[in-house]
Amino acid sequence: MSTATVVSLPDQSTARIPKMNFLTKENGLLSWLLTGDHKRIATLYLISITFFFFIGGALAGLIRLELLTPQSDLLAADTYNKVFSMHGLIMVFFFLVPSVPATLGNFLIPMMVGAKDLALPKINLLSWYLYIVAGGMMLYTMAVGGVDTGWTFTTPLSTHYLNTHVVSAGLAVFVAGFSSIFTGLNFIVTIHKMRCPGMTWFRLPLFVWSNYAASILMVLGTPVLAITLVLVVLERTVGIGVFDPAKGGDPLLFQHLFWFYSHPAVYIMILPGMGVVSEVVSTFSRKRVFGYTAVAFSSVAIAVFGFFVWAHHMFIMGISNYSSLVFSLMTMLVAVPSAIKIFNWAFTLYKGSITFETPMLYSIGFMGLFTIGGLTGVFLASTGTDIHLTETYFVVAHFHFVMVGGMLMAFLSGIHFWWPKWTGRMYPEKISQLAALTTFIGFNLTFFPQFILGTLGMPRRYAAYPPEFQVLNVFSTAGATVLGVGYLLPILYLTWSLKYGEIAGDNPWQATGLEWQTQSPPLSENFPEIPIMDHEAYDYEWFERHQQQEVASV
Amino acid sequence: MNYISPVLWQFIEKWLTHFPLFPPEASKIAPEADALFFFMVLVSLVGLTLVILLVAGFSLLYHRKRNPQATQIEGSTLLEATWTIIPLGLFLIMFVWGSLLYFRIYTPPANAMNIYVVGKQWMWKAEHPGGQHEIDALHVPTGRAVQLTLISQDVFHSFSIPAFRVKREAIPGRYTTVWFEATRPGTYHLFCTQYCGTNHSQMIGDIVVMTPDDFKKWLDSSTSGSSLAQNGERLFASLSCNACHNSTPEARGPNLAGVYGSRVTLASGQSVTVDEAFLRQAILNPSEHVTQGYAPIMPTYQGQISEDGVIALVEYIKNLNSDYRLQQTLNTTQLPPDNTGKPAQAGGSAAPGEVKQ
Amino acid sequence: MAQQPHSHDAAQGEEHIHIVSPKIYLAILLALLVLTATTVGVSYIDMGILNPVVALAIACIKMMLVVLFFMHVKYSPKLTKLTVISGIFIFLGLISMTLADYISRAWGSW
Amino acid sequence: MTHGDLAKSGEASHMEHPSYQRHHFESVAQQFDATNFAMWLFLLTEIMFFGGLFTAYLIMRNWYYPAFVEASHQLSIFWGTANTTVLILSSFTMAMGVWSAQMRRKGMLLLFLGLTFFLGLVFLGIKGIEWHEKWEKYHVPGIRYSIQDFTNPAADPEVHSQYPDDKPLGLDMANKTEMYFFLYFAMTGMHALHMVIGIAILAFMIVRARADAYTQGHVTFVENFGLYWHFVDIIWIFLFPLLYLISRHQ
Repeated sequence: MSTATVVSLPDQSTARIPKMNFLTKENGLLSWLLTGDHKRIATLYLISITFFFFIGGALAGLIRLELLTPQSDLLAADTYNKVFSMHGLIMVFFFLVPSVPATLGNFLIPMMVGAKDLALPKINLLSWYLYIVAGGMMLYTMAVGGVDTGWTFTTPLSTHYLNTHVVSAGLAVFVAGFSSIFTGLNFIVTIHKMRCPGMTWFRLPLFVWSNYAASILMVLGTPVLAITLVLVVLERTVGIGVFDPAKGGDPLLFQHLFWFYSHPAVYIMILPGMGVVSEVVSTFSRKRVFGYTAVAFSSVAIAVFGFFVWAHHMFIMGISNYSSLVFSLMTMLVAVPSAIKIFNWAFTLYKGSITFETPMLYSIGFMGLFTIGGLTGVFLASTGTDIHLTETYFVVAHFHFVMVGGMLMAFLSGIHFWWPKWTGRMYPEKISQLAALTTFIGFNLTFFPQFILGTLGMPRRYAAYPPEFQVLNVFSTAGATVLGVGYLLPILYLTWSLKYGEIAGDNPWQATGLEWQTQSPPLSENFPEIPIMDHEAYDYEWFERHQQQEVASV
Repeated sequence: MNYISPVLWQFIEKWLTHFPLFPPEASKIAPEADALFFFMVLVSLVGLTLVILLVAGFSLLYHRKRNPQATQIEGSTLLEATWTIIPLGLFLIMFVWGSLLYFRIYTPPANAMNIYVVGKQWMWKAEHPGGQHEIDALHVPTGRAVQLTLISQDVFHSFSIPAFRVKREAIPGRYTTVWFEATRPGTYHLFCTQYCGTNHSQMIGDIVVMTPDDFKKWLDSSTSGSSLAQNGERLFASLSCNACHNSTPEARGPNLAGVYGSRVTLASGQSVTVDEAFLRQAILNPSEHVTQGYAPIMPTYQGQISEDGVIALVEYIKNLNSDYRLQQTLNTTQLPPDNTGKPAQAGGSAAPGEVKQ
Repeated sequence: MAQQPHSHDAAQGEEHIHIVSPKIYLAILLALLVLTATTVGVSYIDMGILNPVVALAIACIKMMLVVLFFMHVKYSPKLTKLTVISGIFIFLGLISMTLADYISRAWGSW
Repeated sequence: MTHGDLAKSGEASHMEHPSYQRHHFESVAQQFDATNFAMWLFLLTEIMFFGGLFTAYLIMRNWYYPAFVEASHQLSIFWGTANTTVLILSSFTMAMGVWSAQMRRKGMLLLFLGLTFFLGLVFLGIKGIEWHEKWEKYHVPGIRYSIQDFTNPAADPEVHSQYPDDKPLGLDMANKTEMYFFLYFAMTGMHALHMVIGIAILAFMIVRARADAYTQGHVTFVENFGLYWHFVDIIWIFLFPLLYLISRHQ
């Protein structure tokens, strides 16, 4: 190890993974399937969302391959429509929404607040089973022929003009929604009621704050999506006409109700990622997060404002101009807390002592890509420019910068950061840095050309497009292959590291969070005894004193 | 580069010379929209550069090798206030500027030439007032404000002309409008940008911008014999609308002459301005739009007239400026030869404030 | 107990369990029944636009009674009260901002 | 107070923890607090779940006011009032059930849970009568629907005698009455579904209460179920005026 690194691994020749830990406590499939342990459920979630990520990713690959040429030659138009619809549905509801909360959040929140488990372990397990049932329904939908509504289920298209499997897809999303409601509910209760002695609100790690904000959105937003999908399903099955203009219903009402959830949903996806970045940036600059309170409250501000911006998806759909005005203004306001976060992270680096391990690389990538994603969001929030840019590849590029460039980068950052805690072993550093770099380059090559395509006016969801757009699409597809490699690498070397990785020890990053003060992998009950929080969050001076004491006592 | 891959080289060269990186500006609004767009690009670039500089600069300056010991800093209210207020200010500028642009794009001027556009899976049908109709194409003159009145027959569609920087969704059951004034003759893309089913990507067409002279020639050469209003007139007669709307004193329906643009009081006591949307609703859902003083006896025409038919009727009623025209309809089953656009001067005879039930 | 209850909220846990006396329940029941009778009675009087307003106002009062007494919110910690209020707030946000769009569409289309 | 007692009695029988305290909680009070709070959060999601339906109802009622007025005249205020009374009574018995559990009175707990169960069934029965009437009169949208009663109100003498002011609706408006019944069935159906779930849980609770599960163990489950039951009551408190009452006059 060079001096310019924070990693402090125990002596590998004598190091052992603790015999008693949550992975080894019980054996057998049933002990996993009936577990109440939040860490085991997180592991189950990690495996399931990875599975769905690669299905969604394969579909994305198909989309990019089809768009290599202007004609719809590889896939017929209807197949292409199914492919992008399934890609959207799987990525949004089965990867992005549960990604950080249900895996990292599940694994870490009880430890971070110093509790033995989430408040409602059975509900937590139920949440995973609901996810699996929903995933099964989605796979069934795909197996019997798929659905081609797009992930937005736009009525009256989805209710009266398609004969694909809208009902099973809608019900799958409905069930998945309840899975995420239960996760969010569990987090809120745990954060309120299960904090250890001394753990005040302003000593909570920022990861907990951002997950708390996301949970509020899950609990209050998701049921509206649920009832909307119920109405869509009823409209298809028994002909309820609330969204059907022929019966006097209003398709715009569907848009209102759908986006009431689905816009907050993007904050559900990005907020936990922001929490990961706060943890990582602080740890690898050995410095308290700059303006802790501002970062904490900006998460809550995003959650609260995030509820009142939904109609910016409908600026050109014929909502009243006055409404456009209000929603545009609210959207501008919700952009500010994100800007605050970016600058606070940047200034966390100021006068730090920075090292660049893989999680840090991903997090820095996040900051750059999220800045672009956020700023291009302002283009779409301003009603005048939205008219030209909406429903084009500009939108596609914008949300992929936020979701893939932001959220996925943060997710990978978090996975690498807490991998030693989770498994007790380190991932291989060099190759993972290469993977981070590959992802970053591949991502930009894939999605940056789409901004230009969007400005040129190329509409989204097109199986065929005018030939003058081909060059940029070729760039994008080329980038996608690089990106694909960037995502395959981690799954390979992380699997490898399960057996061959170096033993990590309790706290390889010298981090201050409570989760790092226990063994890796942790005990089933997380801590030998309930910890007492006697220092602020990210208190590196406390940490150094604490370590010296330990050395002295040995 | 040439050594490495001649194919790649050719590819890039071809791209740089043949493929656009920015759409043409072919309407009056386009430069205005682009001004805001470039302002935003500029702000974004400055913001992004700032973030990159900060992150890269700090990364270099405070690398572990140079700065082994971090200095703990709590935060700085002043700095944080700065990066709250400056972005907020910039965003508010974009909000105001964007809203002004939005209102301009969605507020057609009074003298605009109106073209109806019907979207259906998967084609666009444009209907000019002169009766010319075209599929997946739209011919417009330069130098004249053109208003599009859009409606969809089935699902949501979206009428997008990137070169004009305008776009509007065509919604089932309701008229929406957008306008533009083309400036440069040429052929531009027309896209449907709202996903509308299997052949969504085939719902494209050409916007042909012509000089006013060429446009006039085109209009003359593509006329179908009767104007939109005349089609409406024929429909009006064949649906026996004139049985009630006949402007006689004992008529069971209100007089329609000159009603367009006037204000009428409904049976519910509400006062509304008669526009295309109102006329359409009054034909399809009459009992919600009964004029005060009339019995709600008009049957609904929902499901009996296509959107094209409704458009023809609306256009007919719009052009119905005096009783004279209405009487003509009553008296002749044969269409009067070319009397469209012949504005009757004595349009005042129709009492404003009344429309059909 | 092996440990003291830890967080601040939990520390109050035992204090804020409050058993409401059946007398109060009975009083609330009577009030609810009277209000039901009132709302039905009032609906027979034609008050124009006020009819829905009065009906919903009575419904709100009934809701408050149920929430405060049957559901013990009056005796519950601040957190529960806050939860109820935030639920009502978001619910009203959904309804009011959606309705605002529908109502303002009639104001003209610029 | 009870929970204090509970904790004490628990300690007496079980030196470390009462048997019903889950291992990851530090105290019974914390467990109660957490589950109670979780129940409240769940009720928040329920509010928003019904929120979508209420929004749709308000918008459609504004749009198609005459249709909604005349369609609502098809509902029986008598049955509606009866059902409201039944549900309020059941809320009261439920509250008393919680009280009995808190006071450790098994007999009363069983009595009140049983009464609540019974009243819940009565509510569903009355709802069934009303729905059946809709079926008979061809007012089940999408499946068995006719607008005849609205294009010609006089053909329905029973309702017409009550509301002599009802005028025949135009065909287009009469068609919109179906929208009212869509929402009527969606809202009351969703409410009834919650009742059915509640009644099932009540049955489960009665069985457990017979085995002293609450009078010896902890009452959290009863209290939380009480919250759910009262919430379902509140939904009805709003559905009743919205669907039955506010449209009596034009």
